[in-house]
Amino acid sequence: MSFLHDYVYYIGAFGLVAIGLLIILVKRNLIKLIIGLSILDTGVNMFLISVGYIRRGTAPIFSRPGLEPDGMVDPVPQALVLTAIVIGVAILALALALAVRFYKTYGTLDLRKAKELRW
Amino acid sequence: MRATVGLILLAVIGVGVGISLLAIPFGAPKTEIGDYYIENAREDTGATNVVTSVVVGYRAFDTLGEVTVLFVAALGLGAVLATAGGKRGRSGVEPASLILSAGNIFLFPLILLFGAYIFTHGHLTPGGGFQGGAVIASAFLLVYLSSPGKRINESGASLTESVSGLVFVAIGLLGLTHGTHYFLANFLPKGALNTLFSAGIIPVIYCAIGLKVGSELAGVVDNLMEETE
Amino acid sequence: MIIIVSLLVLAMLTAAVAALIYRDLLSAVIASCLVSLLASILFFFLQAPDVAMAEASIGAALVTAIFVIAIRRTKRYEE
Amino acid sequence: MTEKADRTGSRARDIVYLFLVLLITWLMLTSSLHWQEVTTGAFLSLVLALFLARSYARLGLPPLSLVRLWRLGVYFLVLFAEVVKANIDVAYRVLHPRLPINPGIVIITTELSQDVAKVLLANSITLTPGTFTLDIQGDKLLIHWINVRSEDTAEATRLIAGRFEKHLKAVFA
Amino acid sequence: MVSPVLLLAVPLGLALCVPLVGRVSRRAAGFVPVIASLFNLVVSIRLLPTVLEEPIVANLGGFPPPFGITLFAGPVGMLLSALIALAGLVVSLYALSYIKTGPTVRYHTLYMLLLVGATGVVLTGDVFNLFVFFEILCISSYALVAYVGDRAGIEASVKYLIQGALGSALLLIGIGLLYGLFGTLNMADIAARIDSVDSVPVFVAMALIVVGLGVEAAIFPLNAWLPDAHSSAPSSISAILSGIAIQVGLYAVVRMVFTVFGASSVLLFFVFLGLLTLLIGELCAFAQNNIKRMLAYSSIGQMGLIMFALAIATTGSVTGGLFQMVSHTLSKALLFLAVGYMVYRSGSLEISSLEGMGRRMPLTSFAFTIGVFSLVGLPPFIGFPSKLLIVRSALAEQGVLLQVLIGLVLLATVIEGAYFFRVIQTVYFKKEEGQEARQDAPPMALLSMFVFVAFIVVIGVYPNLITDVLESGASELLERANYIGSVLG
Repeated sequence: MSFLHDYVYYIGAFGLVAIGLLIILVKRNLIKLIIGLSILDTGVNMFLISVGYIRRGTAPIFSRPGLEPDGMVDPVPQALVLTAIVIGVAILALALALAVRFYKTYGTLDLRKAKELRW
Repeated sequence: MRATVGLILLAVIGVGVGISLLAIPFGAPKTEIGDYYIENAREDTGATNVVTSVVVGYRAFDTLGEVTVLFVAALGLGAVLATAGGKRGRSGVEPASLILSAGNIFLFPLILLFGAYIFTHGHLTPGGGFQGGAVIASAFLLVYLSSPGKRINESGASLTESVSGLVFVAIGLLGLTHGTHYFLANFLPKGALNTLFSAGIIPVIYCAIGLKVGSELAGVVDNLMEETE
Repeated sequence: MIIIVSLLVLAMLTAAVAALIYRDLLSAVIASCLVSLLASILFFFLQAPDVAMAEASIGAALVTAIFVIAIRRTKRYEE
Repeated sequence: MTEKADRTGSRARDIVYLFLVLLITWLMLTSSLHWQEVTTGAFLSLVLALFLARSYARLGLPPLSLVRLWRLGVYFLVLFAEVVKANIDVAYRVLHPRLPINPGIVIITTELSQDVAKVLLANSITLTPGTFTLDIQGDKLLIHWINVRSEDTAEATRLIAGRFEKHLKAVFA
Repeated sequence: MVSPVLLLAVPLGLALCVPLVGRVSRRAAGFVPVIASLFNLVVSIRLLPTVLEEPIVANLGGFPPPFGITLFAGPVGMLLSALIALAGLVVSLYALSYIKTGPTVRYHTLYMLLLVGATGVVLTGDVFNLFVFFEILCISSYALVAYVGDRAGIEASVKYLIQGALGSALLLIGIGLLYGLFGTLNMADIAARIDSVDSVPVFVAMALIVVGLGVEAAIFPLNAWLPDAHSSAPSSISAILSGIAIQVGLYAVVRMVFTVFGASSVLLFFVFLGLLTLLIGELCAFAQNNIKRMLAYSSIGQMGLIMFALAIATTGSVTGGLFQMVSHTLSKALLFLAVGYMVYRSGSLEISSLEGMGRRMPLTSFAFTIGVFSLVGLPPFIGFPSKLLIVRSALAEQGVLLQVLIGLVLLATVIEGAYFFRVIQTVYFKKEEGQEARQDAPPMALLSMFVFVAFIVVIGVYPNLITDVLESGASELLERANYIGSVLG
């Protein structure tokens, strides 16, 4: 139980990273690869957020007067993840646009079948 | 072959990261920087949401870069899809039923208002320019789904994008010329804590970001739905 | 509490594995949307409401919509 | 009066209407009457109203009045009660060992005329567990019902929509 | 005093203006990058003397490090930002006549943002900020590679994007580990605390960051995307990608390894990796029939050489490596610009189709030849003093190992010379069949090529013009204590 208590978020984060990497390495369908990227991103974000967490901490927002600064979780990783999420969406959108063009050009989403650029 | 190499790679990364995680115990007390921000954010930036004060205050330059990344992606997506040339238009989409279309007309202004609420209150409550912008974009997404023929006003969207981006940069440069002589310095009055008009440049920047992100994401969806023959 | 979190993590990983296995891309996208949603709930538990909001509105909603549009314009099944 | 002036008048009315709807929503969101919140909300509502009033007017919403808002409130209470009742009913059916359900599709008719009213009715029906609106065509609603108690249109209408329709009519009258 | 932040803010603002300008006149949009690069060039050169005496540390938002984001403008940063501005200026002049079709306004905007991203990477002093600017650089390159929209471009862009995105994810994990370990994101702050933590986690973080950045820097096992991307992009973009983007990636690796991690123990590994990259790049280039692919593989080789020189980590060799960076930017950009119009006229990428170009496009062929001579390292061009410096400083080191390695470097140079002179021979000395009319590149393109030629010759003859900057750049990279001191005060 204490193992879970200490590591469950890390397991979740790196589980997602591993599955994402696996999809990217094993699959050849372009859209599937992009799904892998999105899962990978989510995993990385979860890792960053768990780095900043503090046991029994509260959200770093002074929403009502009288809240004490003690015991608030670290705001920096949250700020970083906010940035990372947006960057992730940017990459995904561009990748999907390329996938659509790729399909129009080659009539398939299979990367193996595109052989324009083998020496 | 590829899969084997991949699995070996995964295993190596896994072992390495697993070992290093032992040095970062989960839930341990935070770092000096985090402490500093939580202690001083209200005084330094005037925002009660510390995450916002980090995003748009201490690390505002990152956010400027991040907005630029989204801008780059939206532009790139447009360029990638535009080079196909040919006739444009959407085909194969039938008009949606009354439930969707009437419901959408009813909800559209309310969703936009909600998005504006989120980005104007970014320094007080959870949320901010990016979340608000995404809400606004989802309102446009609803429009596309309910009436497929509808197009976003492209020049209006690109005008909003450019102008709100320029507002961000201009605020940064004003910080350089006014008062403190630092780029992106908070040169506006900080106001009283927990009121809407507080935190100096933060709400202004968040409004610009909200409009920019909203118009960009709406443009992204619009561009992707565009059928080129 | 820890039980709920563990179950959520388990569900999230299962959804991710489902995204890996499904040959129907649409199902895979829905699975990855589920991953984002569960992740956003976990962000709430980790006291990160800002991030949870961003993940739910951007990661789960908009990204899924973009995926579905792209799949409609290409092909639904992996060959 | 010329037709043009008349149109200007109706446009102004549309804008004010949407403005009020948005402002009320804003006040509910912020739940604060601080002058800064109110001015910001008024400004945003005005901008949105100026842009969107025309399409909003196509919904044909009835004029705002306190009585109507009161009736709308009553309607939401009725809806809430119905949702709770239906939840219990469906839970009972699902948990019952013999699974006493009889799923099927029925058609009901509505006397409501405005599109918004019909959509509201359709959404209320969907919101109550056990019934689900598939489509609206003219004054007919296509309903998927988990436990069809009557195939007859009039009877089905009374069972499914009757509870809501009375109050909705009052709101939109 | 001029703040270095202007180098980022002004071009960024101008980039946002491009769509607005493009509405008034599509042609005018092409001049905005010219103006922005000119501005950056002037500011960088004006700041250079100041920076040589003492680096400028700009705290953004007025928060002292490590609480705010810091820009660090030292000799290396200013040198590279001046180089980016110069190459950006020349290539944007070239693009005025070269980029005619497609969504040109979007092209110019993306191009400017690529330069902004590159400048941001070389100036920033914050790890996460580095990641953000790196993404600007990468994403705009992905889009620009696909700009033409032909089969090759789309495929290259897709491959590039997948590998790049994978790299960025690893980079972000590395940054997360760094934050978890040190609780700060400021490079100098991390550098100051690096010894306070167990070395294994630090090594893992470094490995992830190096792999993440290494994708863009085209270090050997991570460079599969490069030949495709650089050969399928429009030639103006190939010039910038080969001349600027990969060197900026390498700079980021070097900054992390030298300054942040201070990892002298892994440098020997990088020496070998550099040499391997060099040999593989040159051998593959030798086997090519496609002229742009040949240039792209030659870029891989050159990156290997630069890495080799930097990783030896003596003052002389780092100076040589930086010099080679300058030399490679100028020569390779010139080659891509020249080849762009040669390919355009011949209509084919095959080397054999360049027969008779010496007569058809004499000026372009002349510029091409200068670029080749400089890249191979013939005097009196810029490539000669830079390669000489690398070889000399490597030989000055004691040890048989390095002597053997330098032998391999020379071998690689010979291979490089062999395939490049084959091309020169094709351009000038192959007899041609039908006489075709003489038709050189347009004046604007020729002007831009000859600006590069002028720089190549002038610096080649008077290398002392920039050795001051290079030497203080080398000491900036090698002496972390000074870096830490000047940021944290």
